[in-house]
This record gives sequence, C-alpha cells and structure tokens, in this order.
Amino acid sequence: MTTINFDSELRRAGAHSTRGWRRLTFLAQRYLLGTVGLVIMVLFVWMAISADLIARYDPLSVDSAQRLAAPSAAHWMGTDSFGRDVWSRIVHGARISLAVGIGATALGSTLGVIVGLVSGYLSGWVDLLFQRITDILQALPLLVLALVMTAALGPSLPNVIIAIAIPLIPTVARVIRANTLALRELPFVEAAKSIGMSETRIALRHVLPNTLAPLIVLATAQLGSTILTEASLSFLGLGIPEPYPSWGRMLSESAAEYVRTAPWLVIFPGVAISLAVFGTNLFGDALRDILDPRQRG
Amino acid sequence: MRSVHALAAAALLLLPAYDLASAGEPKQGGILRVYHRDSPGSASIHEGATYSINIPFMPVFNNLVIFDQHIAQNSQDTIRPELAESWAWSSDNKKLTFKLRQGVKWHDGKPFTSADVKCTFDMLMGKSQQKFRQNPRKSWYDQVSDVTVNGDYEASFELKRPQPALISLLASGYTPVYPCHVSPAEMRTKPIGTGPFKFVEFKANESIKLTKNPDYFKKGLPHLDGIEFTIIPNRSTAILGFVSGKFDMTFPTEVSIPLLKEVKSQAPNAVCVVEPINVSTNIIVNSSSPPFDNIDIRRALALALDRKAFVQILFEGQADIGGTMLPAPGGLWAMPKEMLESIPGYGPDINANREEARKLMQKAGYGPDKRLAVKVSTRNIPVYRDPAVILIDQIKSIYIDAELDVVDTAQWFPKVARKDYTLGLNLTGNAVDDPDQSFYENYSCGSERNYTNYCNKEIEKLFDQQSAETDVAKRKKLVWEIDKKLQEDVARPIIFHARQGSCWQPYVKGITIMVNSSYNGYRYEDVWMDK
Amino acid sequence: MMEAKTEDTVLDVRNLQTVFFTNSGLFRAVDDVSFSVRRGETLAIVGESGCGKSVTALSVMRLVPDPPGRVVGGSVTLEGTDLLSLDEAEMRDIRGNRISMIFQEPMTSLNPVMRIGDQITEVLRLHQEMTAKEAWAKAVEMLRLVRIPEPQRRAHEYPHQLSGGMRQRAMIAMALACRPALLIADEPTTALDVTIQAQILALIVDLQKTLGTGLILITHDLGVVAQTAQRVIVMYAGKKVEEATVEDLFANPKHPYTRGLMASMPAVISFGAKTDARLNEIPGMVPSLTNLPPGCAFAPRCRLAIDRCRAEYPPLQEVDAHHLAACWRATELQGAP
Amino acid sequence: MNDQRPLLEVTDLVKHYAVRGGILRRRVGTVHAVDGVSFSVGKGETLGLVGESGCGKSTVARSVLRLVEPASGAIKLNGIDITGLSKAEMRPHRRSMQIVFQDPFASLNPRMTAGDIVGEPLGVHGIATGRAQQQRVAELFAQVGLRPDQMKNYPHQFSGGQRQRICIARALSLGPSLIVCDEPVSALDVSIQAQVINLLIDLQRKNHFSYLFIAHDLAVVAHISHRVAVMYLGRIVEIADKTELFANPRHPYTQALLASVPIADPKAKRLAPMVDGDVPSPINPPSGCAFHTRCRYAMDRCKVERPALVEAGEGHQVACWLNDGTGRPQENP
Amino acid sequence: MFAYIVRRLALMLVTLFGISVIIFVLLRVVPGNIVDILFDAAGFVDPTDKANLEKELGLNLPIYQQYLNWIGGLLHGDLGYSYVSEKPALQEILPRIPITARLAALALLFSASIGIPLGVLSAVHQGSRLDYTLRVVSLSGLSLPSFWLGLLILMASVSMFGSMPIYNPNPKTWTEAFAIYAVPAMAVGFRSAALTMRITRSSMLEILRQDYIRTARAKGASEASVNYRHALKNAILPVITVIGIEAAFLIGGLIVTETVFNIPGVARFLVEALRWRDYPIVQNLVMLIAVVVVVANFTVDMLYAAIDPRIRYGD
Repeated sequence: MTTINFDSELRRAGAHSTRGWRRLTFLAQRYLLGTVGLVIMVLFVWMAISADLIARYDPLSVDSAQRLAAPSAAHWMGTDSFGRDVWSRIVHGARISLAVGIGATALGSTLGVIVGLVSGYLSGWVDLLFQRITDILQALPLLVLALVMTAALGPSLPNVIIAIAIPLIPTVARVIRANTLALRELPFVEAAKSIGMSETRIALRHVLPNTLAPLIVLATAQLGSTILTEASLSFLGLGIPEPYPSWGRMLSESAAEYVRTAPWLVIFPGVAISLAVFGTNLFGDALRDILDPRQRG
Repeated sequence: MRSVHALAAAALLLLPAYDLASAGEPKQGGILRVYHRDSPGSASIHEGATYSINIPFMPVFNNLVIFDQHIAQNSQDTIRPELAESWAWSSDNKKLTFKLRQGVKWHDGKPFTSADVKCTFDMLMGKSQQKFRQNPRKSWYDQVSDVTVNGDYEASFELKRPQPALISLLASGYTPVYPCHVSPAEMRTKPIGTGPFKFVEFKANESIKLTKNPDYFKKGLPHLDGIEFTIIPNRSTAILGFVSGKFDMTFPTEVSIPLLKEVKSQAPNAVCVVEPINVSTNIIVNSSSPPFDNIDIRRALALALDRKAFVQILFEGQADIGGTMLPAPGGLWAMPKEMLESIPGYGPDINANREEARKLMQKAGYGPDKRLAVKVSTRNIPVYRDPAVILIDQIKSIYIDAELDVVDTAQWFPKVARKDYTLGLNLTGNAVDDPDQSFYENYSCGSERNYTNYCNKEIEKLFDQQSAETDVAKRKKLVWEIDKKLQEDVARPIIFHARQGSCWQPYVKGITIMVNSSYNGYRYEDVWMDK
Repeated sequence: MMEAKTEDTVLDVRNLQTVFFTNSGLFRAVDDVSFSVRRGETLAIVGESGCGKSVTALSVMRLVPDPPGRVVGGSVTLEGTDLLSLDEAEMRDIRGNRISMIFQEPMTSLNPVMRIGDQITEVLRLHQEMTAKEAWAKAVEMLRLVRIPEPQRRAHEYPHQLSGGMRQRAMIAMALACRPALLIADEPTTALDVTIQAQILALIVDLQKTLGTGLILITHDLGVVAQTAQRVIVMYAGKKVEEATVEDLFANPKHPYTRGLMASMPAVISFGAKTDARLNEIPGMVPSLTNLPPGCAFAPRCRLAIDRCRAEYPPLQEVDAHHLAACWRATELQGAP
Repeated sequence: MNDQRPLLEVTDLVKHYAVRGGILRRRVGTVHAVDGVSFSVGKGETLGLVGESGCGKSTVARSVLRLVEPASGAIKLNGIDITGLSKAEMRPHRRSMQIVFQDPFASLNPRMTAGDIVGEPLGVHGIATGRAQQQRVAELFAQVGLRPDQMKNYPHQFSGGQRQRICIARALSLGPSLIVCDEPVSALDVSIQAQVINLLIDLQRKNHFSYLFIAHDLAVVAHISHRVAVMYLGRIVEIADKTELFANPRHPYTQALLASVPIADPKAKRLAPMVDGDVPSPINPPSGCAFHTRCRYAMDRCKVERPALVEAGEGHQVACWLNDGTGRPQENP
Repeated sequence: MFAYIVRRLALMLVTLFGISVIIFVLLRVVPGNIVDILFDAAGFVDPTDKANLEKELGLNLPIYQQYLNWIGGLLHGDLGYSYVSEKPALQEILPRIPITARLAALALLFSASIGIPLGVLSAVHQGSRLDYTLRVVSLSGLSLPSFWLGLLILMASVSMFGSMPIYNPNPKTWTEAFAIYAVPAMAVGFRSAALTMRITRSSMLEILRQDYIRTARAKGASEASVNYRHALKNAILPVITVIGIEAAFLIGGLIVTETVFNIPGVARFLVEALRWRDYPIVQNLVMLIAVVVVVANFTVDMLYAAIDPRIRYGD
C-alpha cells in the first residue's frame, strides 16, 4: 500500500480552513474557475460604476484627427471611424451591458417568481392559465420573441430590457413552480398550515426563501444569456440605438466594415462581450456547485 | 438653347461608343455576377425611389431617351434616343414629340407601340384606371398637361409652360417605358420590358437573375448571357466575397471609402472608382416651433458646422461640400467656390464661425450654463446615423446638448410629416442633376418632400423663372442665386454631397459610373467580360 | 474471532482502516477493525448510523468512493487472496463473482432502464463463459430460486414494475447468480415493511444454507441480528467494540454500549410492561467522527465511565470464551441488561 | 382509560385520491387511501395507529388536522365537528391540535432559526411577540431538553434527535390538547429513538395531552400507546387495548404483523413468514376483506363481503369473518 | 398512452393558438406599417395613396377581422400573400425551410456528436485537468456570441484560404457544400455542443452517484461498462431534453448566423420580414417556428417514453 500523506489530503479537502479568511481562500482555490469568474464580474461592475473615471475620453466625442487609430498609448484599444476612443466606449458599454443584463434578469426573475409562486401555490385554474401562458412564451426561442418585442416596442434601453425580460419569465416560473410544488408537500410547510398560518404568509415566509438558491443559480446563468441576447439584438440593429456604446452595436454594421483594416474594432468589443459572459458563466457554475447540492461532486 | 432640338442618330448609336479602357473586340457570353446591397421591395422602377431597384432592373427596360451610358457626366447634351428614334420641341417649347422605333417587341412577344408610352405616362400622372401602389415621381410631370399619340409610332408631351428640363427627366434611369398590357402588380413581381435582358427570377433576400434577350432590338447586343445579383446586406461579407473572386463587380456606388481600401489591399487588380452619387446629407430644421423658429439659433446652427470634419471622418476627405446643387466637377449647376464661401458657415475659419455662433446663441439666451437640450432625429440606418453622431458632437460647441433619437424606418416619414422633430438628419437623392428636380421637390411650398415646410414666395417665383429659362448660362446664374439664398435662410442646411466607390474585376469591360447621378447608368447592354 | 484462520474461513479482515478526507477534517470511518467469516456462517455487524458498518462492507468490496474515502491500512483476505493488493481488473473479477453485495434501497439499486433479466444476465456473462441464451435461462432460474412468481415474465420487466420486496429478491438473485463465497447484505430489509422483511430475511438465510455462502449482514436492528446471525460484531464510532456469538451477546453483553442499545429498544411483547413506561435511553448523541475524545468514544454517554475510560482507549480483550469487548469495565458486566 | 367524552372522535373517515387519465383527464381510478375509518382518542390517552406503508395511516393523521380535506366522515374535536369549518373558523381549533412529522430534516424550514421556528406559532396566534415570545421559546427549549442558547442556530446545526426535539417544542408552543405524531422516531437511531420516546412520555405525563401516534414499528407503538389500532389498506382491521391486542390478536393480519417482528432474542428464532406476497395496490383494493389475498384463513365469504369492525371482547374490535366475525384466536407460534 | 398523446396534441393547439393571438396583436402594436415603409422609398407619404394601399392589403379592417382572415386562411393552407413580394407567403417560406433545416440538423448532429462524448469524458474524469479544460472550453462556447464567432471564422477563412463560403443554392462540389453548410452549422453549433457537453457532464455526474451504479460496480462491471452501459443510458434523458429544446432555440442562433454568412434561410427571413413589416411573412414564420418548437418538445417527450421504461404517459 502506498503511503498516504494525510495532511496534504486533508488540505485538499479543505479541512484546515473551516471559517474566516482561510475558508475564503480555500473556497477560492477549490472553485478557482468560479473565483476567476467573480473577479471578472467584479471588474466589469467596477468598470460600469466608475466608467467616468476609467474612461479616458468622452465615449461619444468625435475626433476627425484620430480616426481609426491603431491601439497605442493614447488610445489603448484604438479609435473607431469617428475617432472615438474604443476603450472609453467599451468601458461605458459595460454600463449598457450590465444595465440590460441585470435589469432584464431582475425583471424577468421577479415576474417569473410571481408567476411561479402564484401558479404553484394556488393551483387550479390560475395555475392552468399561467402554465398555458408560460407554454406560449416558451414556444418561441428567446431571440425570436425578443426580436418581435423590440420591433413592437421600438429600440430604447427600457424597451430592450423588457423585450429580453419577458422571454425569461417562463424558465424562472417553471423552476419556482416546481420548487413551490415540492416545498408545499414538505412537512415544515404542513406544520405552518397546522398552526393556522395564512397561505400568503406561508408562501412568502416558508416557500419563497427556500426557492432562493435555485433562483440565484438560474439568475446568474441568465445574466450571461441576457448580455448575449442584447448583443445579438444590437448586432441585428434592433437593440440599443446609437450613440450609446453597446458592445453588440459596436460590432455590427460600421465596425464590420473594418474587419480587416481596423481589426481592433471587431476584436475588442467581441472580447468584452465574451469575457463578461464568460465571467458570469464561470461564477454561475461555481455558484451552482455550491448552492445546488445535487450537482455537488 | 435652340428652339428645336433634333437628333437623328439611330444608326450611329447602334455602334456603341467605348472608352479607351474597354477597347478591343467585345467577347460574347458569360454571366455577370454582382452582389446586391439589399433586397429591393419590388421590381417596379416606377414605384421605387432607390437605386436598389434601378440597378438590377434597368437592364430589363428601355426609355424613350437615355443619357449616354458611357459619358460620365449626364447633361442634356448627352441624351441619346432609345425607344424614340428622334425627338423635337415645338416652337413655343410647350410640346415635345417623339418618333418611336418600329419593330420593337416586349419580352412577352407583344409589339411596342405609342400606346405603351401613353399608358406609362398617364399612369405616372395618375390619369389612368390602373394605379401604381405608389408614385413617387408624380411631381416630375406637373407641367405636363397631356400625352398624345399620333399613330402607333409617335407620341407627344403637351406642357402647361415651357420646361426644357423635361427631356432630362425622361432620360433618367427612373423613367422606363412600361408595357400597357401588363398590370402594375405584375410589373412589381415579374417585370416585362423591351431591354437587353429579360427578367428570370427575384428571390427576396436571395438573388435576382436576368438573362440575355436574344430578340433585343439593338442587333448583337447584349454581350453578356445574363446578370446575377446575389443579395448580401452585410457590407463586409459582400466585400469579402468580391475580393475572393466570387463576384465580378460590387454593387455600384455602394463601396464605402474604408472598404475600398480593403479591396485595394486584397484585390489590387480590381478597377475602382469613387464618384459623387448626387445624394446630399442635410439637416432638416423644424422652424415652425421653438427653439429653431428663432432665425438666430438657426444661423448659429449653420455656423457651427465643420463640414470638412464630416467629410474627413465619413469619407476620408473624399466627398464634396456645396449647396443644394451637386458641386463641380461632377455637378453642372454648383455655384463658384468664392460665392459658396461667402455663405455663413461655409467660411474656412471654423473657430471664428463658431465664435459668432456662440454670440448668436447668447443673444437667444443660451450659454455655457444654460445649454439648449434638443433631439436629433434620424433613421436607424448607418448613412443617416453616422453623420448625426458627428452633428451632435459638433453642436456641443455652441451650447446645444443634443440626444440622438433613432427612428425606425417605418416611422420616419410619418414622424417628419407630423413635424414631430426638432432637428432631423436626412439624405436627399437627386436622380437627375437638374435644378428643377431639386428645387421643386425640396423647397417649393406644398411639395410633399419639402419636410421643413420652407415656404418663400419670392424664391418660388425664381424657381419658375429658372425652370422656364432656356439659356443655360442665364439659368445657371439664377440657380446660384437661389441656392445661396436657400442656404442663408438655413432652410435645410446641406452638410455634404457623398461619394461612393464602385469596383469591378479587371476583365469586366464597358462599365461607366456616372458622376452626377447614381440612378441612370445601368443598362449594361454593351458590358462584356474579357475572359 | 481471534483464532487463526481455518480451512473454512472465507473472508479474513485484519486491522482494516478506512478514512475520509472531508472539509471538516479527517474522518476515521473504519478504525482498526478485524473479523472473519466462515463458509456458511452469518456474521452480523450492528451499530447505529455513522458507526462505520457500511464503510467496512464497501472497503471489503473496494468500493469506497475515492475521493473522499481511502482504505489506508489493514488487509482483506478472501479465500486466501489479499484483495487490497489486487489491481482493479483483478478486483473486478472477484466482485459479483466471489463476493456479492446487496444494498439497503431496492428502489434505487437496480438500473431503471434495464430489464431485470438483463441485469442478472450481465453478472453471469461477466464472470462465466455463457452464451446470452444460457445466461438468460440461468437468470430466470435464479429468479425462480428467489421465489419470484412467474420468473419468465418478470425477467422481461423493468425494476419499476416490481414491488420493493420483489426488487430486493431480484437483487439477491443477481448477487447469488455466480454462487459467491461471500454475500454482504447491507441493511437489506430496512426499507421494507415488516411482513416483507420477514420474507426476505427468511429467503436470505434459506439460500445461504443451501448454497453454503458466507454472509455478512449489516443492520441496526438487534431483532434482525438475533433472528439471523451466528456471530455478531458491534461497532461504535468506527471501532469494533464487541464481538461474540449471538447467544452470548444477547445473554451476556459485555460492552455498555451494547447493553444500552438492548435496553433502549422497546419490546413488542411487553405483556406486563407498564403502559407508558420510560425506556432506558443512552444519553447524548453519536459523536462526530472528526472530534473523537481521546479515550473511549462511548465514554461521554456511558453511565459506567471512569476516568480511565476518558483518558485511554480500551483494547479489545477476550472477556469470555470467544467473546471480545473493548471496555475497561467489561468484566464487571454480567447477565442480560 | 378514560370514561369521559373522548377528545377526538373520528367517524367513517374517507379520503380518496382520484387517478386521472384519458384525454380529458377524467377520473379513471381511485386510490382508497382511507376508506371508512372510525376511532376515538380520549383525553390524556395515546392511541397507536399501526400498519405497513400505504395503509393510509398518514392520511388519517393529515385528515385529522385538516391538512388534507376528507371526502366524507366526521372529525369531532371536543365534540365539535371540524370537517366543515372554514379556514378562519378552523384557526382557533388549530391551537388544540399539533403535529410532529417523521422526517426531522424536512420538518424545519432550513432558512429560519430554531427559535423563530418554535416561536412562529406564538406570533401567528398572537400569543406572544418580541421579548415575551423569546422568553416562552426559551422555556419550551428547556422543556424538550435543548439549551436556550441554541435558539439562534439554524436547523442544519442540529442532529436528527435535536431537530425532532425542536419539532416537539413547536408542537407544544400552542399548548395543544392533541398531538398527532406521524412516525416521529422512525428516522432516528435506536439510542436516540429511546430519548425521543421518553421525552414524549414525560411531556404527556406533565401536560396530560393526548397522542395520536402513528408508526410502522410495532415495538414503538406497543411501548407508548394505551390503545392500538391496526390498519390495512385504508381500513382499521383491529382495535384494542394494547395489552389485549398483543396478548390476544384476533385478526390474521395483526397476527402476521406480530409474528413478523424480529425479536431481539436468539432463542426465539421464528423466521417463518406468516404472510406471502405484497400489499395490494390501494388503487383497486381487493373486494371483500382486503386482506383475503394474503390471508391463510381466507374463505369464500372473505372475497365478496367486507367484514365490519365488531366488538369481540371488551374494547376489542375486529373486522374478520372468522368465528362469526370475531376473528381467530391466536395460535401459539 | 394514446389518451396522453391526444391530450398533448390538444395542448399544443392551445399553445399555438395563444402564439397566433400574441404575435398578431404584437405586430399590430408595432408603430408604422408596411405602407409607411413602401412609401419610405418615395420620400413622402401620400395620404390617399396610403389609404388605398391599406385597403388593398386589408389593413383597414378591424383587427379581429384581419385575425380571422389569417387564421381562416391558415386552416385552409392559405398563408396569404407577402406584402413585399406579392407572392404567396407559402411560396416565399417553403423554399427557405430546407436550408435552415439542413443547417439546424447539421448543427445538432455536430453538437451531439461532440458534446455527448466530451461530456461523458469530462464527468468520468471529474476533477482532472482534462475535465477542467473541457469545462472551460464548453463555458467559452456559451460565452462567445455566435455572430462574433462567425465573423472571426470568415476573417480567418479569407486570410488563410483567400476565400470564404458564399451561399450557393446548388453547390457543385462536396467541399463547397461543406463550406456552405458545415461551417455556419459549426459556428452556431458550438454553443449547442457546449451546452450538450455540460448537460451530459452534470447528468452523468448525478447518475454516477446513483445506487445502481454502485450495484454495477459490485457486480464486477468494468469502468467502461459502468460509464456507457449503465450510466449513459440513464444520463442521456436530460441531454435529449436539452437537444430537443436546443433544436428549437437554434433558430435564434441561426438568425444571426444566417445574417453573418448570408444564407437565405428562414431565420434571417424573419428579421428581414420584420424590418419590412411584412405581416403575412412574420406571422406565418413565427407560427412555423412555434410549431417546430412544440413538435420538438413533443418528440422529446415521446423519446423519453421510448428510452425510459418508467415513463408510460397517461394512465
């Protein structure tokens, strides 16, 4: 039998770090990818919040003398055909992406939670009706529904958020409904009933908090996909209108003309989208590992 | 101008004139592969107002007369007979008579007669039973009282007053003769013409195919077996296709300056030209409500414009600055440079101009601490949006904080018609480089395309005066005066006149890109491929 | 048992040590456990949840999930072969062939998407040269052996079509298909109703006799032990605390824990028992394996604990003939609790 | 046993679940979960309800608390029929009845502290809030053998036995006169099980409430109950005083059940199973006496006619056709 | 089972009916209509011409009447006429279906054939370097915008081969057909492959923890047999759902991919038609997509029943 180094095995299992800072550093090592994701997310959020400080130029300011400048010390990511600083636009674009991502996810999740909770808790015809509605919303791919909705509502930030949020409802509602149904059968909910607690209070106090973990996992996963959807909509010319520096729009149309002559116009916004989404996905993955015990390895 | 203008050169024109580049014996055959920038709404040239329709469908038709396809600058001197063998003005300049070619057959085999001519123009004037769904150039025939026929091979236009420019309008690519026996609806989907190529199919968003008309009345033409347009809306994809040899030619007058560079680096042998397209980019100012009802603010706006910067950013310098009429050398009617620079805002010293503009703004009650907030409305298309972005940046210097209001195509004209805008960024295309067309369309009181509702009775009189003027030199003077006045009134400040590139592979011969119109040069009957 | 291996010994486990590396520390699931099983003998391992009885079985099978678990010491000798020194392929030839195992949950221990017949056939074909047809016939034969009615038809059914008792019978059929030398039954009837439990236990004991298989029966139910086993091991906190023949153990338990367990069990036939009489409970909780006290792990709950118990772990000693116990005060304990 | 009016009287309780199928999701079958059950629980008495899985004992428990709505029958608490009461009317009665569930892990909301869980009923019924509630919860914790400083801990920080103590404290908080215990110890280890049983017994002695004690483990039921009812496929087949039932079981099923329990005595080896086969599905229970498919004494009559629960001795009722409907006296095993 | 199928079909009809109403109403909410766009080319809107045109297209009717006309026609197989091309909508839509279907099928094939084996590999070697690499790759697959990936592929193709795939309805050679279909299919399928891989992995991990896997090991089954014979067949169920849902959701990805690669399929057609407010096309395309989604879901459920013996729908 090979000798076993108990100490290193235990360290790998995290035994030496049960709380505090050591626990945190252990978790960071254990979920290295998730930590990387978190760092990326924090960076993007920081970028969005302090965009005015980080950006070195006005993202909308046109400069005919600095058109299509290649990346340099003055313009880290070059300039676009208007002479606008790409770095500044990407930094400000983080605001748009995060506004849409967080806004749509929050809106979609909130509505989804309401629909799912009501549907799962009330059952009967309300449930039937809500289920049909989620069926209907789910029968169209996210992008298709979002496309038709932005076309109907017109391109603007709030409208894009709404258009992306609505298709998110059914997924959230399904998860919450299934959870609610399962929770309803659990003894602690029955115990609450047996002490004569009102249904609404049970739903809010006992059911809702216990759906939070799957909700958070789902919302993080959706955050990435909303950012991607916004980028796709903008790419198709239906998202956030100019002059707001949406990453998807930066990639579409005008930038596409410079695919070869000014590749930085194609590369940096694409990298920004991918990295932001990658970050949320990494983080969401780790979060799911931690919060969803079924996935625990 | 001569009172009677006659030209009988039918036989001569059967031999097409080539420029030097395409000299040599034309080779027969081959399919010309061109990409198309978008999917045109229909195949009916009369119902469209974009060269997206003209380019693929002009080869299907013939006009009564046409601008010479190999002389780049369209003018009355370059008008050639086509379905008409000759034309003549009456002595009072109020009747224009065409003698028609005999033996011409429509693609479906029916003979072409004067009835077709009458049908076409009656429909354009809105006089016939059958109606176009839309008739954008109805106003071209405002001065025509009637079209009459005399036998099968003579047709005349009766005018209310002399209008020498009419013949230019008839020579535009926009003015093909339609068959009387085919309904407008069919013309939108399966056009029948007399032209060098027959329509084969039009798959929306996919392709348009034309094939050689073996019975074309010009013997020996066309050289090509057919033309195939592949619809590729994404410009960079399209260009990649061209440089990789999938296409013989780009969509004419559609290659932007940056893409042109790419073509040059990727396909150095390709032949590329950059020419004005006679489309002006201008600002429509809502002068019927505050703040731009104030002439001072309008003037300040005009003074704040740095036209060179626009041209530099959007065209790397390759665009023209001028008034309403297309600037020289492409344009025929532009005012001289000194005269242009005397107009406020056109002067070379931008800083001085802006200083003056700021003074005007301060006079109107604005300043660094009390900035004016407005919206710049424009369509959700890059050629509209991009200059609007620059405009917004430029007027920041005169205390105006503008926000871009991007309007969906479907809502743009209704919105403009409602006067639901403050500043708008607009493009105005001119099919024919002629003052009649631009003045009446865009500046006359009551014209549908006069979005700003600019109405000045004095200028209106000058419009009529120049229109009836048969002496070209005198007419030019009048036109300059009108143009300057229009700019000074800030009726619709012109920012620049765009230029666009066109490229084709070196083996493609017989292409001439017009320099003062992008609607007229696509008959392609004598284009051939040297391979 | 302490005596040397005999001809009859099927399995001999010496000083087995299995640990788990968890984020709350080292988990000595099985700590220095030795026992042996003879041909045709039933050894019961009894204890409460977390005492290490299941991990012992999995260690013998070499099926401890790694990570986090690892067998770190001792030997497991099956019919003369040290299983811990075999490579994985050799071990696979042993599993299902020479040692078989049945589990607690008949509901989840059968592959839901495979027919019963196929699952039994699989084990036959893994270990015996058989055509598919022969194996199938043998599978049906095994189903008949475990008294499943209509075995022909049942073999074509999927697990969900069978009741819990039937599934456990199918598991037994599968486990015994290759006539193993040793069968490990890990709480085989815990999930079943009491009438079914009686049927299954009777079946296991019956087949074991017929086939001469050694049997390790893991259970928490002293009633089951009393009814089926010949010898018993009592485990507490990963350690063997007592070993005796079943008669000895019930008549004269020597470890306070064993005595406590017996006393805390309510008896069915309590004719004279006073209604709502209190049970003799063992105070406290089963200790966490990561934080074991230095001395006897049971000391904190033991009424008899003395200072020595808290300081020093008592070794297993033979307190009676063939009766081992790990308690400083074992000899003081006499008779039934 | 008490001669007073019983605390709880259940009469002809029926609970069916529809099995739906077909295009219009019509009822295509019925789960006869509880099929005409009657019993009573006296004040301060413990009635044990025993039976194998699927016999409907948990449904009885939930029906009594009106956690499920019975299809028919009457449930009288202190003489008041609570079956028809609205939610609001039901509220005051809820204080009199509480429940302890089997699974100590699922019985507690993982996102609430133990103190909040125990205190919640007090808040809901407006009995005590704030400090007073804290005070009361601390007392309850002490009563069930938990330290008051554990009030701020979350359920996952407790062991199974401790969790069950929290559940009991919650049930106690409203001062009920009846506590329904649905398999309260079956998920616990033997040594812990004894602690919880002792706790339940101690509390009853102190507070004089009644238990409806449901379990599949005969030994546990035998230990804690005064009277025992045996259920099989939705019906009570035998009910009697505890000592009477175990000494003198009359129903073949009761006998089989008793015979199947392994006795912790190696000298009493008796592994011969008394019954064969499985419990039939409650969806289409056998006709007549539901046990006839497994009964070694089954007669023709058993297959067609359902025996009623009749008096077969003092306080001893049985539903069996043997011996003119009094069941078969136990033969020595 | 039969009853279940009938019930499911009925619910599918309800869903489709709901979609038809929603899409119809949504399109009528959209400001501006085809008429405005047609006039756009003219540079102005002539009110009388507009009224005439609206009448011609039936846009002047009350909404419910328009809806009934559409649905009535739909039930007779008459999808109406495209406003733009004035051809029957069916004739416009039908030839585009095989193009998109081919792309989608290829993408699915690609994602299944890459995603499932890699997912199994990743799960079996959980925690290994290989697992980490595969997880990062798969996550990046979910993070790259497919249009960007498409652009990068085109860029790379031109700089490496000096050429790029341009759609051609009748590819002459196999390589051309490959370039036309397989390259975009891979660009759009990368995401699905990543998704399939992740689902396969997590599903496998969950199954590998099941008791019957331990049973299989206890039988002496080899790792390969445990992983593929026992685990994969159980783990494949959620994968099928994902592939089923993805089959429908590919349409979303294809919208941008068809745009980038200039493929005249159904997906891009939807965007174009939407831009033109070509209601008959948009409505019918959306219905077509909905039918595909609903049928895909149904197929998945049926496949479930075929693979998992526990599932017998209905009674």
